[in-house]
Amino acid sequence: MSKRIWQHPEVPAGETTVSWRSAGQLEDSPAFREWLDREFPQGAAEMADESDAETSRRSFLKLMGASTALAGFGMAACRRPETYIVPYTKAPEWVIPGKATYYASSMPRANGATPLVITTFEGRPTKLAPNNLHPDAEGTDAFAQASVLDLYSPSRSRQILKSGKSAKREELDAVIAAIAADKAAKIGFLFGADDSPTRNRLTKEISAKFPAAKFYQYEALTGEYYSVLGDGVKLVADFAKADRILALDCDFAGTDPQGPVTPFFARRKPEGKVYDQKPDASKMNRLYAVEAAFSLTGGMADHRLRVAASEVAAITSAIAKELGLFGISGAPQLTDPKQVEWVKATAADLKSHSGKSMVIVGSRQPAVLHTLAQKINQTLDNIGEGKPLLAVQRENQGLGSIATLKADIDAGNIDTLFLLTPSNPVYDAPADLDFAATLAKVKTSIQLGDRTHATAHAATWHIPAAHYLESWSDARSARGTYTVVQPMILPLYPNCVSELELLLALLAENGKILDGEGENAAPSPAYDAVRKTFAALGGEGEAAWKKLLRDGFLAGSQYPQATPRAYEAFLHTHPAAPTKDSLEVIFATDASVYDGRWIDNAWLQEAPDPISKLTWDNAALIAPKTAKELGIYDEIIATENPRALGSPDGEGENRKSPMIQVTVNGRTLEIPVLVSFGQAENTIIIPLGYGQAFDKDDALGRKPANQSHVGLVGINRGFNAYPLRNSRSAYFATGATVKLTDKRYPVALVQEHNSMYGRALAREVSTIDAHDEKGGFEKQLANVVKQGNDSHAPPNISLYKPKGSARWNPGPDGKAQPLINDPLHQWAMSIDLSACMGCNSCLVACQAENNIPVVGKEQVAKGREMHWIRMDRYFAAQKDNTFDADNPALVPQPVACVHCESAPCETVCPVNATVHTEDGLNAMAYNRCIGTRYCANNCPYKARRFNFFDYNKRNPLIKHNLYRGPLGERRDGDSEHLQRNPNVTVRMRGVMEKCTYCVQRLKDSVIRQKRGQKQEALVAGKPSTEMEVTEKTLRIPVDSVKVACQEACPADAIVFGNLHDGDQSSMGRSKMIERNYDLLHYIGTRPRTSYLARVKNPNPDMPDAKFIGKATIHMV
Amino acid sequence: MSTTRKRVYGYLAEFKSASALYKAAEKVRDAGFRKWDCYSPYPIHGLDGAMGLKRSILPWFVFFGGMTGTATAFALAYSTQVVIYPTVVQAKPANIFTIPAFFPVMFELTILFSGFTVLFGLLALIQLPRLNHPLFASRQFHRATDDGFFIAIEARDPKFSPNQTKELLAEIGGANIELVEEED
Amino acid sequence: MASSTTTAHEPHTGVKLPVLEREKLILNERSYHWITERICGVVENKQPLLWWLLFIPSALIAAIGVGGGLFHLVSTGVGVWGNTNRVMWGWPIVNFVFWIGIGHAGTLISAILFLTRQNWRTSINRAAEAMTIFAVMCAGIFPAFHVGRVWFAWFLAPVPNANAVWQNFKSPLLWDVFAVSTYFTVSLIFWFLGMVPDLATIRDRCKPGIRKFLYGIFALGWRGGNRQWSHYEMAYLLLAALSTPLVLSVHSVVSFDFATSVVPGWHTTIFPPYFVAGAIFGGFAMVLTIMIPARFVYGLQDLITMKHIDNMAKIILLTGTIVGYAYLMELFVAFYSGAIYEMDAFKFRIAGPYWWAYAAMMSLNVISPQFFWFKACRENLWVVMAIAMCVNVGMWFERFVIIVTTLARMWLPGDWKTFSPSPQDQMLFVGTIGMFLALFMLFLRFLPCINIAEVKWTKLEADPHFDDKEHHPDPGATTIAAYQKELVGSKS
Amino acid sequence: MANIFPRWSNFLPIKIAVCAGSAAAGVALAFAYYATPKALTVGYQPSQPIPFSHKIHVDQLGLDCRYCHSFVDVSGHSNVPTGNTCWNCHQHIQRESPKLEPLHRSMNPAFPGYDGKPIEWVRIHKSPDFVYFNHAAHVNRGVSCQSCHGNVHQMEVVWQDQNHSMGWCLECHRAPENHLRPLEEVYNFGYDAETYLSNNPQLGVKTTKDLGLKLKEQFQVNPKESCATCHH
Repeated sequence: MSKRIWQHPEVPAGETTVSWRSAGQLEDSPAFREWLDREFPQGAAEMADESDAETSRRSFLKLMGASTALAGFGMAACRRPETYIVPYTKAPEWVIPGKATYYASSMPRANGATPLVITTFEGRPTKLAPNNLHPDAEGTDAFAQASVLDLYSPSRSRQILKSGKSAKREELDAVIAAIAADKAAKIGFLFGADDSPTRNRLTKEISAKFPAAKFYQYEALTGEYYSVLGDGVKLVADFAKADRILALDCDFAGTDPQGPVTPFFARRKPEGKVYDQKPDASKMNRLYAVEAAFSLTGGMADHRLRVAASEVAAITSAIAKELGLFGISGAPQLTDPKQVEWVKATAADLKSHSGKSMVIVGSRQPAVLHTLAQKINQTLDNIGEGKPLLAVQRENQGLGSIATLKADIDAGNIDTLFLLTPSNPVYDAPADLDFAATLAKVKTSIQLGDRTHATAHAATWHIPAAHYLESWSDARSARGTYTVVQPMILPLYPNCVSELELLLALLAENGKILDGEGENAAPSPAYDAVRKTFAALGGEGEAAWKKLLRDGFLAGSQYPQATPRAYEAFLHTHPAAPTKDSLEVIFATDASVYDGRWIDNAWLQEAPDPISKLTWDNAALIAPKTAKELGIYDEIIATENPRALGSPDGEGENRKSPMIQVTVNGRTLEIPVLVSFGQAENTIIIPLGYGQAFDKDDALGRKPANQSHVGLVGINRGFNAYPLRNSRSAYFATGATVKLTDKRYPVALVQEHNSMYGRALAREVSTIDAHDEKGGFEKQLANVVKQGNDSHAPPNISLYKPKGSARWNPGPDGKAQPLINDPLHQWAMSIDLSACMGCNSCLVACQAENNIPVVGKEQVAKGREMHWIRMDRYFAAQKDNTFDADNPALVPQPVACVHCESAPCETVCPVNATVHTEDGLNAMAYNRCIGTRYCANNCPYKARRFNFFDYNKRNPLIKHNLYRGPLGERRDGDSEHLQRNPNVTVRMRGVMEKCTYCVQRLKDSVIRQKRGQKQEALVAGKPSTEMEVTEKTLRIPVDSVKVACQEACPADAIVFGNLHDGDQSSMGRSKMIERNYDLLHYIGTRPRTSYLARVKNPNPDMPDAKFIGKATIHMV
Repeated sequence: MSTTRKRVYGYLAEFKSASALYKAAEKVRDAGFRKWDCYSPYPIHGLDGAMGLKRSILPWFVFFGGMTGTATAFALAYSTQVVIYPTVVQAKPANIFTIPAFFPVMFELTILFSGFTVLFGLLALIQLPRLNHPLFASRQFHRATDDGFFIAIEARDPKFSPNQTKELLAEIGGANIELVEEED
Repeated sequence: MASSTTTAHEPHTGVKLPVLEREKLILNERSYHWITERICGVVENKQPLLWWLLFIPSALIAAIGVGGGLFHLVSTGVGVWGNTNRVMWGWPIVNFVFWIGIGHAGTLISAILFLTRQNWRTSINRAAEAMTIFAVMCAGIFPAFHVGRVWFAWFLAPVPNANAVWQNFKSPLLWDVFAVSTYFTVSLIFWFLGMVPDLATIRDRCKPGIRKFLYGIFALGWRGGNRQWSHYEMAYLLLAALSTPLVLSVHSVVSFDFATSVVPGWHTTIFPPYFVAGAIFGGFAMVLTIMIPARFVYGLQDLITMKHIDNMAKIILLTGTIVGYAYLMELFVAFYSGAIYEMDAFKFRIAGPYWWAYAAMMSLNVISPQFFWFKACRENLWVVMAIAMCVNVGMWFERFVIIVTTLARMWLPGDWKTFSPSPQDQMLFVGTIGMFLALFMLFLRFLPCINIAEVKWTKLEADPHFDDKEHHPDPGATTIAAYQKELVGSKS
Repeated sequence: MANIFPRWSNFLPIKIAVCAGSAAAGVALAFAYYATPKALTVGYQPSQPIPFSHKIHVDQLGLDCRYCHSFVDVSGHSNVPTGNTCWNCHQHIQRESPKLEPLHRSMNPAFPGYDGKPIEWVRIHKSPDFVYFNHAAHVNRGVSCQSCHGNVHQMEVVWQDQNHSMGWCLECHRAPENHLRPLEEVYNFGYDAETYLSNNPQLGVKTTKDLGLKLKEQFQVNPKESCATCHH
């Protein structure tokens, strides 16, 4: 063996030759350096202290992980540069380099915390998953999935601001100390709507210390809901118990949660949640939805009535009358005979299922609807223990609203205001409150937030907030289970303070804010505060506390039941029904930015709106017929740009929407407009939360404003509709007029075509017999596989047998073996369209798990988005629908790589970069790919994504940056890169990528299984040569591995598993039921991902029943 | 004639036309010469017969060259796709039944190898490139690529004799008969 | 041109039978030396102003379009082009197929016409072969650089490597690599071998100096001896015999890129013949496009006669009709398949967002050549030129229709999105046109653009007693300008 | 007209061809030898901040691999020992050795130059970022450390012993029997298959090759060759 000594002279004793170097430092990113400087000495010091394992385990800077990750963004490997392995000085408990560590925590939210399991790699939280042990587990929605990116967001607030200018910590400390010392201070606190037991406890302490303190609660889009039925009383839905659901403008599956939603979807599957029963329509629930524009919930509905938001009251009133109650006085009688018929049948169905039905109202609808719905539910005996609805008492009580806050400020009752709400009142409070002016009246306003938004600038002080993954806290989930919020990592930036830490500072003797890690590695004071709160609930002692930290929640700690305030009279000033001259504007909650708080979250911005498929912006939505009546339809549809020969119909980058001028409440807004199918006539939907800041690159040349409020993601995004809105019209406003302007605005739509074009892609059946040739439920089920082209396509016969060579590559028996021959695992997936509502949860989860880059609006518009899951959404209109021909069915269909056993992509790759694995995966070897893109052409599902640019190295959000090549701005060591999953290669430009079935998870589970059985054998004391190893022991346990999309799905619509498990696994059973079909079966690709046809469960007595569940059934 | 001693290459005689050349060639052939050649600006049909040349052996070279190409392609494809590292590609067999997929490459390599054989075989047979040749020193030979028709009989030929050969050339219609010498 | 009836001796019976006299391929009884002078004159004389006017802009466009375009592409990423995740192959592959199609006429004219003893080929084959070489060079740029990581393009070469991985011999793209590189190599050999005697001619006409030195090297010391001609002719025959199936295979293999896929509108067995016919069609059009002006500028009317142009026009008519048949057959098969995906694919071609491309393809490729049924059209050079240009453009649109339209509307409507070329796309395409023209100009400048030896041979074949005639009309010393004048005069 | 090329030029083409051919062959051979992982990586032996001797610790003192590389059978990564692993012993043993100064600097607060920063070991075995080699998957299935890292127990200064190229990986994945050991022997650098067989006659195996095959059968070792095994 020849040994060569390279590079290094012998190290003289007593002298080290190497200085501190890591990839991060090489790249010399300021963010990384700052983090390093701050974290490292502290971390080291803390590591020296063994006494507090609890706090120490989260603070380790995983040098190894971080530096490997930073070094790992290119795939090029030349002659080795010298690299270093930097181990810990003291090994932290539980951390195994290279293995993920999981913690139970939760994300505090207005409608109840989302329980989470958080994956951390060497101290970096990278991925969130639902905590399924939690009683209120309901998957994770896109917001929760994307929240981890906020932690690493480059635009995250990291400096203390005084009147919008950077200020020193000492100054702030002095201010806080002064407030803390002044017990007579007139302090106001504006909280968010989340329910935190520790915060509520501290609130009481603050009240005690500062008798003049006042407390308020504000979130822009929560409505009046929490005050109507009593202070802090709310109705929580238990969908498992509801056979019939009437959702009155209530998007409970999307942005307006009413309780854990997973059980709702379990009952959308006729074979039961895990496909273990015979299909039985009677076990399914039935959803009636009344809404203006399609929401995710409306898309799921069996019967959907489209009415303007203002008319929901009339419908509700009519339902109440049908049930023998008084309606709303002032509400007009229904005149449309179809609506009357619809209401009648609905009411009858609800009545016949009394005790098992529920009527839920959108939380932003006026109070009177909530009171009436509560009355209806009481009449139907739907409220109570063991009933579909339960009235509970939240702990957030005695909080004023923003209107009372304004009154108090105006009255001079507040000198100091702490703005702790996640909303942005200066931007999003109703326009008539003029909150900016109100805020200016307060002597000292201190805003805590993770973005430097309008309120942060308007307040005297802005304190950067610690992310919920960085701080100790607690929260209540939807039904009130006590749920812990634990930090995964120390705050990335100095001066980041959590809400509890700020409150504790006020309570402290010296008024000093102790943030993050305290002095001498003492834990944050919030830790003690949370422990104290918990001790009162779950008992003292380490054991209970450890259990809480392990499980993430305290079992049996639900909200107490409450008696909602009863109403007998229902008064309402009902506005006139909208007409084309007096339109209704609905200020919608946006699926990407919510109320505007996620404007700087690139994942959410790039995730298409589930209904409109618009990314990166908002746009006004209008029904086609209304558009025609207003004379703007042709403008919207005919987006032709005759100069661009390449794309004559204005698709892709050429799509420019016409802009309309909406005038309502005396204000106007210019906004691009899109056609929205199934929307109520004479309404305009405008999603809120956009238009927060502009710079010189704005497509419309709007005046640069508020540039410091957002980062690169949020700048120039969309149009701000908040100024149109006032307190009386917080949800919808009537009397709007619309004028077409001659401006056009480029919009980036992910999906341009809304119809299936007669192809039975996302299949649908109905549980009832509409007395046509399609027959009853059984017949329809049996014919699922024969819909569309598959009805007459001959069977696929292959000339070749998929076998290997007997001579060169024989199997164990010496004969030619099948090509896909792993006897242990054969992975497969099925996607249940009956449960899938088309939210973007899987899409964002996949992005988080698989290091999928964001590409920016221009690239999306061209059609270069990188999401491995494409959430197709089809509208299927029934031509003969006599009930409402303009109310099409909405069927979502997530499409990712379906891992065809006979994959067309593989055969065309000239370099063998994509081949099949023995366990049935269509593998993609990035490092072998040269980027001919032939595979993507030949993929019938168009599931492959190409890295047209170095999206990871060149920030796509800087204008033209991608096109500057080597001259463009690099972003190595960008803080966002810390989110990367170390087990997934970060792709460079020029390579193809696609869904891998989360192969990193599969490999990990398989290896874990092999390891585990060795441990077993050794424990048994046998020599290894006598160890019993069989297929059974090597095979991973049934359903023990979950892929990222499946894990995140709130609807359990995705099941994944091992085909060898047969009917033991949900996936195996799902493949055996009749609803199972292969997408594009006609081509004979034999995909491993199959789809389960959507089942609609219409009420045969409804006037529209025979048009339901027929999205594809009539296709030839 | 120069005064330096030079080896004689042979006689070069010009002929009026292709047909004259043809007739002359037959006579030179019949006179039993071996080392001689006809030079013309373009190939003249039948001159091979008139000179007594055999059909070119090149096709045989090319046949074997082409077969080598076929075999190379097959060996390359079969060994890599079936023997060394079979991959699972669109459920296509990785055994003898994969061969149809190899045909295009086998065909192309057959042609490629044949093409190279033609090129190098030809160069070998006609012994080119040879940049220096005594004939190039002739004052009239440049017309052989324009409109001249020549016969050159080499001195190396056993039948060559300085006088009789010259006479023969003159007799069969050769004009501008020139003694070509080798340089240096 | 009217053919006169003449008589020939029927050797056995002595009866005189009327036969049609073949139209002469070389007019005006030109002498060998005249031919030499005329063709070598193109290389030896000062280039006309037009040459410079064409060459300098072409070279600049090539440098900026190809040089600059590729630099930006490689340094930045394929994203500078218009390709998207839907239309993964856009302009680059359209241009590739377009150029490779053009590259077909050259070898085809040389090889197939040689094998079928079509002597009229001799006047045009050299230029057509050069066109092949340059078109294949232009074509090669696109697939080579459209890959995402061009620095790893060597993965396509079956060389042993430390990773122990190999290529996928089932991939049509790999077949393509072999086919196109073989085609280029064999065409180059064919072209070069064919040129050796002519290079010798130029060598022998040069004054000593660098020119003579260079021509001398490339002429390999050719002497024109019959012992060389004998092998040489065999070699040429063999190459022609090899090139004929090769030329058919190359475009067949290119068509396999599409035909072996599952994409509706691509997956049809008609593609190989249809592509080959299309390639010949487009190739001949390009030959005409180039040769008609060159013939005039360099005064080669006696060598490239109206007969040649007539023949080429007829081939264009034939292949254009085959292509038209293929277009219609595609539609029929799609309809007959009963599969909605197939039917829609063609529906979108005809009436979809790119209907104009389809309309252009149909009218330019199918309708415009039909004018060649009329002799008047075949004889009017303006019409011939116009139709040739139509076909050039039409064939580009054919590839655009096949590639872009199809990919923009595949199986799942959810991913449908059209494609727009980026300025870089357009720049590179224009750059390759510049490169092609610049190379062709250089070819005209430095290499014999007509096969001198073969033309002379053709002359002999056509008129065996030509040599024996005393008088040849033209000593070949007139300047081109004088000659042009003479021609104009003689015509009137 | 005269010859413009001298006579010697007639032999030039063949000379050029021969020279160019041999040069090309030479370059190809040199490239094949020197530009492969075998030549580029094997033998890489950088010096480390602390001249840690595996020979002393493993061979003489008999430490098990897993004392320091404690997660090799648990994690994909084989970890390098943390500072406190070293300090456990070296706060007592060889405490004053000047070679241990970096350790003191990292671990000993009483040391004058103490900064608490970890020791930076120079990485020797580096697989590219897109390769996911899993140590646990190998050592738990009978592949010894020795198979990939060589006789580390005899190295004063560790060098790379095997080339770790993909071809090299595949060799073993195609014929794992050549490297399989009973699980008890995985960390035993003194393992000798012959000796093992003579000590374990009950196995009924004669040759070492058969032992490998038996273990392959016994453990159901069935390594894969498809891409996703290592690249994801």
